[in-house]
Parts: sequence; C-alpha cells; structure tokens
Amino acid sequence: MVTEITELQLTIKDWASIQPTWCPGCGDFAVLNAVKNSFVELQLQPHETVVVSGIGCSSNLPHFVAGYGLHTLHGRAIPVAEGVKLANPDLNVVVTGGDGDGLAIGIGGFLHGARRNMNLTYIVMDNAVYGLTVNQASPTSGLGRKTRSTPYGNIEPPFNPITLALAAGATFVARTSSGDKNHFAEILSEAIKHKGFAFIDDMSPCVTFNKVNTFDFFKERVYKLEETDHDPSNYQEAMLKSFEWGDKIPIGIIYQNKNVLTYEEQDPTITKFGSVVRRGAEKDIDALKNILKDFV
Amino acid sequence: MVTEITELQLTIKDWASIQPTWCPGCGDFAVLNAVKNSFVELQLQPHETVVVSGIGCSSNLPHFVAGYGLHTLHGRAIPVAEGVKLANPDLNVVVTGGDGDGLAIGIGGFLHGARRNMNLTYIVMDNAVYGLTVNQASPTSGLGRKTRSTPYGNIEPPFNPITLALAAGATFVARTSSGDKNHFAEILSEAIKHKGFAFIDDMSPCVTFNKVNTFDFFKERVYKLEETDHDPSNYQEAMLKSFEWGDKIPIGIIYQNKNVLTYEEQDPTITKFGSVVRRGAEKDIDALKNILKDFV
Amino acid sequence: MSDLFNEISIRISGENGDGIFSSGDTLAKICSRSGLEVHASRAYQSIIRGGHVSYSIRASNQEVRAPADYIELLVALRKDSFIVDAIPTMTKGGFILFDSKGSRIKDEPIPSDVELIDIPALELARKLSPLKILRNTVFVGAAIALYSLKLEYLEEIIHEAFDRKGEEVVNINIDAARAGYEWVLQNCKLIDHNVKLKDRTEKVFIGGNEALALGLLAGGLQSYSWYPMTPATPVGAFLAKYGPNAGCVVKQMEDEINVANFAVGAGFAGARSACATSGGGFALMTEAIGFASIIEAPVVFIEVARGGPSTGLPTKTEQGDLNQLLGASQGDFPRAIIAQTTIEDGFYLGQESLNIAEKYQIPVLIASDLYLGEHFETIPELDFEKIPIERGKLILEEIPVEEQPYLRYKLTEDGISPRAIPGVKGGEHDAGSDEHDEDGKLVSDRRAGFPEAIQVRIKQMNKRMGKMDLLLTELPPPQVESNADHPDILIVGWGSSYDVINEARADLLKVGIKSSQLHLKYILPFHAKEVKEILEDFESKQIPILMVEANYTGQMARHIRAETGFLLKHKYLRFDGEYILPREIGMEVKKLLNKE
Amino acid sequence: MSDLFNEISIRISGENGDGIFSSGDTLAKICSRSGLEVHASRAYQSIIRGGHVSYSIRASNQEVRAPADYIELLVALRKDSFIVDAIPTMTKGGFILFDSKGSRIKDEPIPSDVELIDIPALELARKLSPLKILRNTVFVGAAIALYSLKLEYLEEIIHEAFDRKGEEVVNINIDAARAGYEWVLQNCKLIDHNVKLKDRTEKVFIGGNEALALGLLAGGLQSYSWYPMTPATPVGAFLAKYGPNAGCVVKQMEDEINVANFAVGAGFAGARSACATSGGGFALMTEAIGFASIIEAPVVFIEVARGGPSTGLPTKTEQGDLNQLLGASQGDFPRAIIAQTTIEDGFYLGQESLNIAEKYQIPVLIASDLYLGEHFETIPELDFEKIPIERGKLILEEIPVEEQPYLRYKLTEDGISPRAIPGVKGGEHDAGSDEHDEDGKLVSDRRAGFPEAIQVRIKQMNKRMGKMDLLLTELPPPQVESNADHPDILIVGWGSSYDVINEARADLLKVGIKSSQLHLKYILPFHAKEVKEILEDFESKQIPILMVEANYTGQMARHIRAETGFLLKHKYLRFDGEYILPREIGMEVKKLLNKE
Ligand SMILES: Cc1ncc(C[n+]2csc(CCOP(=O)(O)OP(=O)(O)O)c2C)c(N)n1
Ligand SMILES: Cc1ncc(C[n+]2csc(CCOP(=O)(O)OP(=O)(O)O)c2C)c(N)n1
Ligand code: SF4
Ligand code: SF4
Ligand SMILES: [Mg+2]
Ligand SMILES: [Mg+2]
Repeated sequence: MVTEITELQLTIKDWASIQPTWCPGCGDFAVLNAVKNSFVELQLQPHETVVVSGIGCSSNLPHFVAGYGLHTLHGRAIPVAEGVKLANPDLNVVVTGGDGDGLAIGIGGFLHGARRNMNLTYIVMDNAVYGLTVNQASPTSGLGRKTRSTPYGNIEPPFNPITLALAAGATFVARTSSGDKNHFAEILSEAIKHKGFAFIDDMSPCVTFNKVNTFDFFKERVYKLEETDHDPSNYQEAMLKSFEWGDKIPIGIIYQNKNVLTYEEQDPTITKFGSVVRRGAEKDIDALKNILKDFV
Repeated sequence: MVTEITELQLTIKDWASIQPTWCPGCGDFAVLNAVKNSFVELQLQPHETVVVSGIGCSSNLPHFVAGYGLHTLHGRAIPVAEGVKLANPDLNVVVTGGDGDGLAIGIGGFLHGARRNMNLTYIVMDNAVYGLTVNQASPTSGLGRKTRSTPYGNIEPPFNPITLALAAGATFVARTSSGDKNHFAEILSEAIKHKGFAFIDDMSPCVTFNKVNTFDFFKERVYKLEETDHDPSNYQEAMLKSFEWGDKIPIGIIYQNKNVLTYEEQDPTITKFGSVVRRGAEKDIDALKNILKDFV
Repeated sequence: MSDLFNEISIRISGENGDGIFSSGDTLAKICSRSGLEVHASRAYQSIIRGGHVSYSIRASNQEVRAPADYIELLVALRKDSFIVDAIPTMTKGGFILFDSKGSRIKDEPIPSDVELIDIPALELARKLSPLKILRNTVFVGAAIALYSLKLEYLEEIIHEAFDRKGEEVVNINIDAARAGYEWVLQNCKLIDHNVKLKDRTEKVFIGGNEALALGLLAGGLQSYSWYPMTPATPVGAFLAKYGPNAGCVVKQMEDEINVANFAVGAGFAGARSACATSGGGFALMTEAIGFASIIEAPVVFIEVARGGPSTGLPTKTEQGDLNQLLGASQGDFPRAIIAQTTIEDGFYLGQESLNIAEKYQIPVLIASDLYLGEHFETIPELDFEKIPIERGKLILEEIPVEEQPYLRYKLTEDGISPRAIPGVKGGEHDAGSDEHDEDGKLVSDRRAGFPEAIQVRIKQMNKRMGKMDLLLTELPPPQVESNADHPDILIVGWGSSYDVINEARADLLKVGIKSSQLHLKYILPFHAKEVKEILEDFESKQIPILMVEANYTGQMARHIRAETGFLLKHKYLRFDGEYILPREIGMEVKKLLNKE
Repeated sequence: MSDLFNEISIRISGENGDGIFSSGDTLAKICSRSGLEVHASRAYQSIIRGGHVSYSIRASNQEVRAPADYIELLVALRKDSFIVDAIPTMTKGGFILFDSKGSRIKDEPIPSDVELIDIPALELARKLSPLKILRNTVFVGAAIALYSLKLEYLEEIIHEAFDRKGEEVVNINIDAARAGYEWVLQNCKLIDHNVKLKDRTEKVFIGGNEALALGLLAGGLQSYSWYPMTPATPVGAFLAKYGPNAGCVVKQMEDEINVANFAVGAGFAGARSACATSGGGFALMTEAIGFASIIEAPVVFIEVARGGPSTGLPTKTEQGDLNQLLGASQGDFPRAIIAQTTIEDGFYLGQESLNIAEKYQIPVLIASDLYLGEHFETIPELDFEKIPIERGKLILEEIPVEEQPYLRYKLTEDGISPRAIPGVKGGEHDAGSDEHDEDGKLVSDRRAGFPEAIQVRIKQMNKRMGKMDLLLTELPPPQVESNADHPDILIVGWGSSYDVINEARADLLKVGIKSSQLHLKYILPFHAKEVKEILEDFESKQIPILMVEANYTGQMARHIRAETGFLLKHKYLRFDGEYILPREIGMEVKKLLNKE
C-alpha cells in the first residue's frame, strides 16, 4: 500500500538502522540506498512495510533498513513474502536477495511468484557469485569463471534472469545497476508503484570475489532504455530486448504491463474480506454450522 | 548412446512390459507408443536405456516399457537422471513426467537441466491438471478452470513451458500432441538423437479430469511447423513462435541448436575418464598420496 | 466386535471408476439419516481407473468407531470383489449382491455359507438409459431394500446430487433406484436384522480430515497453504471450498517447501496459519519448521501419514512418520507435536493447535494418518463454544513511545515475548532465522564468538526452550481409562487408534477380560513423569502391557522409552497398510494373556 | 591440559579480510615442518569483511588433539583482539604481539601479567611496499622469531604461495618476513619454551572435512554432488579440485534436494556416490534418503552440523542435528548413521561408509560438525591398504539367460539382493519409490490391498529392515577405554568429541582422577545390548557417568535411553557454539565427583 503523504514528512532518517556488514565497496550498498530513497520518495510508512529476504550477503539487507524485516531461509523469500502479502495485502512488501538465492535454490518461488502476480517488489542483487559462502559459481556466473566450486572453469551457461522473468509472466521487469544509484531509485519507485509482481535484476558487483563483473565492467556497457525508443508495454519487444547482453547492456524498465489484475484482486477470500489480519481471527459459529449442512 | 544396429534387429516386442494403468483413452498411451517406436527406430538397447520419471499418472510410464526404469520422487526426475547420466554417459537417458511434476515442484531441476545441457530427453505429458491426485490445478491449467483446488476458478495465469525452456537455455525444444502418434515418434527420435537437453512439451489429454484441453481441442488447433517456413535454428524466431497459443497451436521442433557442447563433453572428470561407472571404483594410492603433498 | 445382524455391515466394491465411493457414500448417508451410527471407510489404489476399490459401511444403534471385521452384505460389482473382499472377509450367513451377466461374473470363488443374490442390475439400468453408471443406483436401491431402509432417503440424496443437472437426470436415477428396490422386494427374502431404524435424524457424518479442517476454521484460521498429497488432500479441498467464505485465505503453492514457508510468512504477519501434507511433503517442509520456531512465528503443520517409506503405499495407512516429526529440522528448538485421536477430536484439536501455536509462538505439528483422515463417521454434536480463540501476547495496537524500544525477543519471565505484527506502529523489528538478540539483531554476523554474543545465544536458547516446559504444564496429562479396578491388561496406543482400541476393550470385556487403556495424544512436550508412573504402576502390579502401533519398528514405543526409560516388551505392530481392527487387538491380548 | 611453555599456543586475530587465516595457516605449517604435532582451529562470523576472526595454533612434541585453553602468544591485529581474545583467554606469562601505531590500538583492556610487544609492523611493511597485507608477513616473521622457529620454513611457504605470482612478490614477502624476524631478534627477549624443535618433518596437516573427502576418494568415490553450505563446503571444494583427476564426477547442483537426488541417481547407476551439506540443507535432502533406501541404492549423505536451529549460528559448532538424522524421511527403512570421531577417522570412515552403503544397498548418513570438519591437525601416517573397496552383490556382467528372470528385489537369505546396474544385459528392471515386489513392479497402483500384495509388502519390509540387523553384526561394538581398573568416572561422548574427552582424561589422571571413556561412533544400527551392559556395569559399581554433548537437550543421551532405557543423569551440555575444551570436561568431572 502506498500511503498518502501525512502531516509529518518521513525522511531518510526514519529508515535508518544498523550499519551494513557488507565489504567496503560492495554493490549492495547502492541497493540499500535506493531502497531508502524510494521509500522516502513514496512516503511509505515503516510500520506498514516488510522487507523480506533469503540468505546471502544481499539477504542481510532487511537488517539495515527500518520497518519490519523478515530474513528467512536460503531461497525462500518469495513464498514467505507471499504468505505475508496474502495475510495482509495492505502491507508494502519488498523482497531482496541474491542470484543464488533467487535463481538456484529459490527459482521455483521466483518464477511461480512472477506467474501469480501478487503485488510484490523483488530485487535480485546479482553479483554472479555466491558471496556469503565465499566464492562458488552461481546460476549467473559466466562461462569459464573459476571459483572455489569451479576450479577448472564454469561449464554451465548462465541464466538470463530477465528472459526468465518474462517467460514466467512477471508484469514488471527491469534491469538496474548498482553503479547508478539514482537511476536505481527511480526504477525501484516505479517497481513499487507497479501493481503486480515487479522484478528488478540489479547488477551488483561483489568486489571481493567477482573480478569480472565489476563496476567498471558495467559502467562501460550499460545504457538507459529510457533514452531509447524501447516500448516497455510491448511484450515481444521486451523479450527480444532481454537477449541483449554483451558490449551493450540495457538498463531500465524492459517490460511493464499495467493492465492485469493482481492475485489479491482476484482471490475469493480477499475480495470478500480484504486483509484477513485486519479483519481478525473470527469464530463465526453460524457459518460453521452452515458448512455442516453439507455433511449430513 | 545411440547404439549401432546389431545383427539382431530389435523390435517393438523387445520393449514390451506390463499393461499400463492409465485410464482408457488417456493421452499418455500415445507417449508410450511413441517412446517404443522411436526406441525401435533408433535401435536403442534396453539394457543401455534408462527411463526416469517423477510421480504422477504420467510418471508411471517407465514401468510400461522394458529396459531400466527409475521411478523417483515427485518433481525429482531430472536431478536423478543427471546423476545417472554423469555416472554413466554411455547410457540413453529419457525422462518422462507430468506438468505438475516438471513445472511445479520440479521446475528448478527442469530449468537448471535445460541450462546445463546434458544429453537427456525430457518429455512432459502436459494435461494441465494433477491427474494422480485427482484433479487439482497445475501450472499449465487455464484461467478460470474449476478443479478441486480451485472451486471458484483458477486465477493464476498458466506457464508456457516452451517459452520457459527456451528462456532457460534448452538446446532442443519441441511441442507435440498425443493426438498425433506418428508425428510424436518422429519428433521424439529427433530429440533422442539431439546432443544435449531435448525438451518435448506433449499435449496429453487427461480424459478423466480435463474437459477443456481434450483431443478435439488440440485437433482443431494444432498445425505442423515442418509444413511452414519456421527455422528452428533461429533462437529469436523460436522465442516468438513459442508465444503462439490459441486458435492455432504449432507442433514440431520449435528450436534446435546443434552447435553447442554437452555438459558431459566438458566435464573435467568425464573428458578424462569417460564413464566412471565403466571405469570402475578405483583406489589409486599414488594419486591419493600425491594429493597429500598439498597438505604438508 | 462387529456383530452379525445386530449391526449393518455393507461393502460395495469394484474398479476405480465404477463410482463405488459415491454409491457407498449414498448408502452410508441413508444409514445415518435412518438414525444409525455410521462408520465408513474406503480402500483404493494409486490409480485413477481400474484396480479394485471398496467402500465399507458399518452402522448400528450403538456407537461404531471402527471398521467392521466382516462383511454382511457385499455389493460386488467386479470379479475381484470375490477375491479381495468376499473370500477373506465375508462372514457365514452373509449376502453377496451381484450381477453375473452385467459384470460377467462366473466361476468366481465363493465363500461358504453365503447367500448369492444375482440381480440383473445392468439390464434394469439399460432399460432406463444407456448410462452404465445407473447400474450403481440399481444396486444401491437393491441394498437398501434388503435392509428395509427407506427408499425416501435415497430419492432425497439423488435430488441433492442431481437437481442441478435437471429433472431428467433426477428422474432416471430415481427410476433406477426404484427398479433395484422393487426387484429385491419381488425376488428376495429381506435381511432379518435386529437394527432399529429410526425416523429421520440429522447427524453430522464427516471425515477425520474434514473435522480437523472445520476445527481450524472454528479456531479462526486465516491462512491455509497446501500442495495436493494423499491422504492430506481432503483438508485442502475442504478449505479451498469453505475457507473463502470463512475469512481464510487458501493458497495452493508449487511445492511443499513453499507451502510451509508461505505458512510461516502468514503466521509472522499475524494470520492464524496452517498447512497440511503427508510424509514426503513433510520431509520437504522440515526446514521451515525450525525457521518458524526461531523467529517465533505460530504455524500449525499437519502431517497425515500414509504407508512409507518414500512414496511407499500412497493409499494405505501407517503411523510410520513419528520419527520424522520428532526429528524435523536441525538443532534444538521448541515445537509441539500432537496426535489427532478421533474424528471428533479433530474439530477441537484444530482449534487447540492454533491457540497453542499462537500463545507459545511455536510451530505445532499435528500427526494424523490415512485411516483417521479418510474415514467417515457420524459424530456427536459439536460444542462450538468450548474452545475460545486465544491469541496470547499478540500486540495489535500501536506501541506507545514510552514503551519503546520494543524488543521482539524480549527475555520475559515466562519466556514468551509480546509479539507485534507488521502494521503495528512502534513494533517494527527484524525477524531472522539466524540467532539474534532481544532486539532481533543477528549475533551470527559480526558478533558471534564475542563474549557478549555468547551470552545472548545462551539466553535466547534458554528462553525458547523454556516454552516447552511451560507448555507442558498447560497440556492435560494422560489418563488411564479402565473398565475394572484390577484389569488384566493395559493397552497403550496413540493417535488414530483410540477408538479401535476402545472397541477392542469393550469386546474383551464381553469375554471377561478387563482392560485399561493409556492413549497418548500429546507427544511433545511429553508427560514423561506421568507416563512413567502409569507404566511402572502396571508393571509393578504384574499387569501385562501391550503397545499397539501401525508401523514396523514401534516408533511410539521408542519415544516412550526415550522419555521414560520404560521398555514396552509387547508390541502389536501392523505395517502392511491395512487398518488395525479391534478383533486383532483382542486376539493379541488373548495370546499375551495365555502366554503370561 | 595445555601447558605453558611446554607447548606452543599462538592465536592470531583481527578482522575478516585481514588475512588472518592464511597467516595462521603459515604459522601452523611452520610448526608442523619443525617436527611438532599441531592442532589448528578458527573462529569467524557469517560475514566476509569485518567482524572478528582468529586462528589458534597449539603445537607440541606430544600429540595435541584439542584446542589450547589459553593463549600464550597473541598476535593482535585489531582492537577487538583485546576484548575477544586477550581478556578472556590470555594466560599469565603470555605475550601480546601488536602494532599500536599501525592498528591504532591504545587504551585497550589488557589482562594482567602479560608482556606487550609493540612492533611497528605496518611501518616495517610500508618500507617495502604499500600493500597493507604485508604487515601480516611481518607479524608472522616476528612470531616465529619469538619461538626460535626457523625463518627458512617461512621462506619456503612464501615460495609455495607466491612463486606463480613472480619473483618480485616473493621477494617482498620474504623481506617482510625477515623484517619482522630481525626486529624481534633485536628488540625482544625470546620466549623461553621447552618445546623441542626438530629437523624438517613431513607430517600431513589436514582438516576433518578434507580427511573425510580424501577417505571418500580412497573408497573409490565416483560421484559427488553438492551445494555450498558452511561448514560442509570444504568437502566440496576439496573434491571439486581433486575429484576430476581421481575419477570422481563432481557436480554443484541448484539446491540440496537435487544434490541428494543426483546422488541417488548416481548410486543407482553404479557409481560410488556421496554428497554433503549442513543442517538446513540436510532437511531438504531427507526425502531422498527414504527414496534411496526403498530403491536400495547406495549413497553416502554427510551432515556437517553447525549451530542451530534454522540458520542459527552458521560459523559455530554444535552436535545438534542428531534428532534430524534419526528422523530423516518418513516411514521405517534401513539406513546407517555413523559419526566421524577424529580427523584421522575421517579418512577411514570415508572408505568404510562407501563399503557399507554398497554392501547393504542402503543410505549411510555420516554425522560430523563444524569443529571436527574445520579444524586442522597433523595426523599419523595413513594406511592406504587397510580398507579394500568392497562392492557387495554388485552385478557388472551380463546375466545369462538361464538365470533369468532377474529379480532386483529378490528375497534372499540375508535380505540383500544381487544388484544389476544399467548397462548390464539381462539386469533390466524398474526401481520405484513405491512399494514393489521382487521384480520391482509396484504394488501400490493396481494391487494394493489384494491379499497377495499385502504379503509382498510384508516380505519386502522384512527384507529391507533385516539389513539393519545384519549390518549391526558387522559393525565393531563399542569398547570402553580406561586408564585404571577401577576408574572414578565414565565419560560418554560421541562423534567429534573423542579427542577432547581423551585429553580431558589424561589431564584428570595427572591430578589422580582415573577415568573410562565410552565413545559412540555407530549410531544406527545401535549396539544397544553392549551399551546397556557397559552403562549398567558402571552404574552397578557406583561409578558416576558423565555424558558430554554439544547441544541443548542431550540428543545422544536421549538416543541411548531410547535404545537401552538407560538414563544418563549427568550431562555436560554446551550449546553456545564454542568448542568444548578438555578443561571444561575436567572441571565438570571434578564437580561431579565432589558432589557425589
Ligand atoms: C538450505 C541452504 N543451503 C545452503 C546455504 C548456504 N548459503 C548461504 S548464502 C548462500 C549463497 C549466497 O549466494 P547469493 O544468494 O548469490 O547471495 P550473495 O551472498 O552473493 O549476495 C548459500 C549457498 C543455506 N544457508 N541454506
Ligand atoms: C513431495 C510430494 N508431494 C506431493 C505428492 C503427491 N502427488 C503425486 S502425483 C502429483 C501431481 C501429479 O500431477 P502431474 O505431475 O501433472 O502428473 P499427472 O498425474 O497429471 O500425469 C502429486 C501432487 C507426492 N507424491 N510427493
Ligand atoms: S562478499 Fe561480495 S557480495 Fe558479499 S558483502 Fe562482500 S563484496 Fe558484497
Ligand atoms: S487421470 Fe487423466 S492423466 Fe491420469 S491416467 Fe486418467 S486420463 Fe490419464
Ligand atoms: Mg550472489
Ligand atoms: Mg498433469
């Protein structure tokens, strides 16, 4: 829920929390920054906001921002977030995690989440490596990459998360780069405002373990889709755009479909009662007795 | 491994097994038929062939065909098959399962399998329903479908398995229909011959629970890609073709890339030793002592 | 003991796809509406068409809480009915209703002293319509005629089932029912039974899974997530249908891992949350159970067991998953394990489990099984007021500034910390699966190993585990039920076997064997002291003790020994997937008493 | 007991990212090459930079198989070294080597009676290069000088590490080492210790995980699948590096479920197959364990436990996952659970476990933990011939027609069926996770409930479970180790604590307390009879028994009670994640003996 601006403007301070534990220079700082900035921009209320994550360096983010944080299991942020969202659709639910978290162990939750289109924002901090477990190949690691798990070089072609998200049916798909904080915050605000499953693949360099996909690597390659004639409402065009990865890497909103209902808008319970948490736990004896009529 | 034709021609009888337990008229019979036919056509040896499956009506198939069968857990056919294949790459490994098996609980194995491109053939018998558990919505069930799990109608847009397989990097992607056995067997033979991960999405009507996606439904809609100018070697074209699903449904090979190495061809152990099972379990004391030199 | 002609015992059997279950259900409901107590159970295979399925009904003027151990009337739709049902289970003096022509039955093995009634059911049906399934209605009509049950109830049920399909369908079915009914009246001697049929009664006739699901709704369930798996599927099917009108979100997920994690998310967000599955699905859920426990989110996890190991015997029963429940997830953490004991119990347990989960902020694991979950009974009237919804230390209102900072994992006297949920202003906190301090901040990342962090760890472990002790004081201690001051035997059971053992004891009493029953429902935390005392008391009096379980190794016996040290020497273990019957227990008791 | 100046006890500590581990490793190797026995362990957090990490070395002329319980020389790279290491753990008479200027250390709390050596390490390093990390080399040079260790070994290790980076890097490092070394010689009194340094020795210095991995390779491992998870990751990293040249396929999968299922597939296909993970990953693997068991595929599953519950304390140790191992997967099925006891044991257990898995066609679960897996020791020479590769009833050749039909799950006398693998002509069969007959055909689909199928079920259950009894006869029964005929105490432990308890006993003996040790390695099947006898024997002699475990509830004590009925009244349980030290056990024993 995007709360109306109240008398007291919320500022970045309202989102302050403890010091991040990331390595100095880690790309994830930019994400934290963007998260706070767009929370302020959209004037979200901390107590109505839940940041959900899996396990990984990137998944530590909820601790570094105020509001409710839910730091779950490796690969399980999306289903947990869905549980939160359907229990209380009035909450703003933002999910953060890593490429291993979301594309290896958590790929089922991610793609089914994309398909079912709840109103969630999902940021993958894609560093093409398993950071927290100290340098193994991830599903987005490039071919040939040597890591602790691939001492002879990675032989598995990387996933393209954008293509996958599109294929699964996400209604908002964007790529951003930790190298461009402002652009990131802009995209993130759009993602949060989007009604439905918004996926952001953020190129977030791991300065400790990934010496290939560095800030410089991206700086040399990225260009902004907003500055082209790319039409994010065109699915086919978006899909073709998603293949672009090389000397040029597009960032920005690759796809957005504003014309679909969210899951919550169609769920038979929620359409009837709204947030079941707000409604409260009820024992409606008459209703229960009514059910029993089917069992005679 | 596609074995050379030996003195004794293998016939369909060599692939006979027990009577299928499927409902009369089930689409899966056509799959069994096609499997046997193309095994004969390719003169695969039963003892060198392993048919692996998950759990579901469709996953009962291995029992109905001779050779080695491995009927695993719900959603786990692909990783089990990968274990078989890397242990002994000389084997022909064919994987069969349902849409629930492969696209719900097993989606991680499926898409990572597609990405890593082992020489496997994977047939999903897509009936857009959970058959064996008696009629719940599956990831390919259409919007609005009423099932035991969706008494008020399905509100989750179905996955497109073809688009997903392409997005994940499968090097052979085809759609077939249980309504056309011969076409199916042809495509299957191509899939088995393909070096790499070959995915077949087979429209396999569940005559008991799915009254929408029936044989007639498909008969009215399918057309053969071979009879068009579709170029399966063109990835972009294939992707766009994958979106086609409605009054017209294309069947045939949607995509094939013959120019990539399989995983086995690059694995550092297999490139050195070939099948480790054929090689045997070895205790090479000198080699072991050599390792210990790094631990002094 | 089931009792020829003093009770009704009908089985209808045939192939999967023959419509056996709906015919059986109709028969069962007719018995129920006729004022009888009814027990109904099914047998089937993991196949959609073919195989051999049956529906067994036991009905009586007395309570019937176990399957009959013989068949009085077999409605045999297929040849296999003779092999699978008649030969092993028919009693002398029983009847087989079959259609030799229509079902092409000839030369089937026939048990001795059984009366064969060869009704041309298919022929009668064909006269009305080419729909083969009408044959079943003919059979049902015939069966109720044999027992002098009222045709009226059958017609009523036909209306309920087919009214929405139009008059024609209704009429054809009613005609078929009458055809069978009349045929019997004209051709057969009716069964001369001693069961008193009453006027219309409106008893609830419900299954163990449905009763549990209803109990959850009565407990204010707000979130239910699931993935189909036999035999837990009916819980989901029930809630998918009734949940949306009762304020409960119901979500089918892509697998059981995500089912469980969805449930944790909902619990964290403040919903009364539950999920259900069977053995293999539960294996996948275990990681989330430890997660729920460490973040102190209330969630109810239901495990309806079936024959294992692995995919095992998906359509057969077993109490074989206790080890799995006890060992679910890594590390030491608080959780409750409670076994559903009867269908009726499911209704109350559904409510109780949600209360425990929320008051103690722990995962509650409910153990049920295929037998209990899938069989149906007429049950006593339910008390909807008995168990109020208790939400424990849940904070729903803004936390005033003077009570800030709010500490989610505050060390309190009873180990339970006031719980704020998202939406509550001032309650903002982080809930993490890593070890954390009172504030929810991790101690695993920057501080692990620091002297201060080691203390935090110890305190949080003590706090969490302390909830187990506290909970134990709230749970009702086990009671011995006896039908004598000095019984001949103590029978120990757990979960789904309560009624079966109970009936076995009643039967034993009829032959002069007095018995006591210790039935375990609360498995963790466990009343070790009380159970030990009870068992040692019986042992000291040299009263033999028989443990009854439906698994291979005696998993509850092991748990009892682990908790009390007491060795249960005599065990009756059944692990072939079939239901344990009162008669078997009786036989085992007699064997044991003779031997002793 | 670690022993001031009769042993070397060094700790080097600082932030994660300071290069503490590689400096520590260098120091440890220098000790080893100097002919000493070395024990090395680490402390760290779940964070990549920052936090506070340390590397502790204990070196001696005698065997050292436990961490030191005090620090003699602390190389303090950061302020936190004073809080986390110095204050709680420094001994009187010890030394702190630090760089007040370089590390901006001032006014830190300092333990009493400790000598401070303030070396300008950063300054010395900066003279050579702007690379801050060189400071560590200065420190290492200084440390070895203090102990009169040979600079030569340090230079050697620098060569090994940096030769591939070119001469310049090597030289700079050697210069830094010398700078530290010389500085000490010029400015300090050397440590006057009693440890005899020998000439170059080539002892193997290896970790528990690596020894186990090596053992697997020695056991003919052909397939290893994994997904990274602390503290099991080193097993995978080792095999990823060394497997491919040893004929072992190594596959990183997308999650632990698929790791486990890959391993089952490989085992089925005839590969000696293993996988490893820690608690949360193991929770995800459990379903596949039951699967392996019912299809009778040999697979080794390794669980290297860390602090739980849930994500818990990922970098801390615990023996908290025993319940999970015991309860892994639904139903009753045969499997072995074996605990690795020492680093050396890992080498043999790796081989033994593969033999057991393949001979009995069962899953073998290995329990290890962070302490055992991640610490390093110099170990005795390994016997590579001791354990031959045994493959049991494996069929690799074509099955002749006269022996057809081949029955994969044949009921044999010993319950083990000859096993054909794909590729073997005549051995074609179906392996299914459902219950099946001798031929591998399912009984769950068309036949479940048929009298014949019920018999099949019973026989296959008996056959499978019978393997547990058979296996038990092969496993070596537990032995009591004693240092006296009439000991004062029996200490019971399991798994990783073997050496620690052993050292505690040696220390106790020095103060006149005689003790026995019962150490459990084979957890399932369990030598219940023997263990019961041993425990009851001690009890009857009124010798107190102390159970030592690193978990909250005493999971092994519970297992022992479940298997034997014996209640272990006295337990020393540590669950804060830190290593159990011999001294603590000694104190606990003394407390117990005084009390008794
Ligand atoms: C079930 C389970 N398996 C494995 C782990 C270990 N683990 C923790 S984080 C991580 C990968 C992190 O990679 P990624 O998600 O890309 O995050 P990053 O650290 O790179 O930000 C793994 C494998 C775990 N915690 N739980
Ligand atoms: C872990 C687990 N969860 C659930 C099940 C129950 N189950 C068996 S088959 C099946 C779905 C079958 O659907 P699909 O894969 O589409 O196959 P179909 O029967 O339609 O051919 C399910 C949910 C199971 N066996 N294991
Ligand atoms: S290891 Fe990489 S991803 Fe993790 S905090 Fe450091 S720089 Fe960031
Ligand atoms: S239920 Fe459907 S999918 Fe299953 S066997 Fe019958 S027709 Fe085929
Ligand atoms: Mg990453
Ligand atoms: Mg299906």
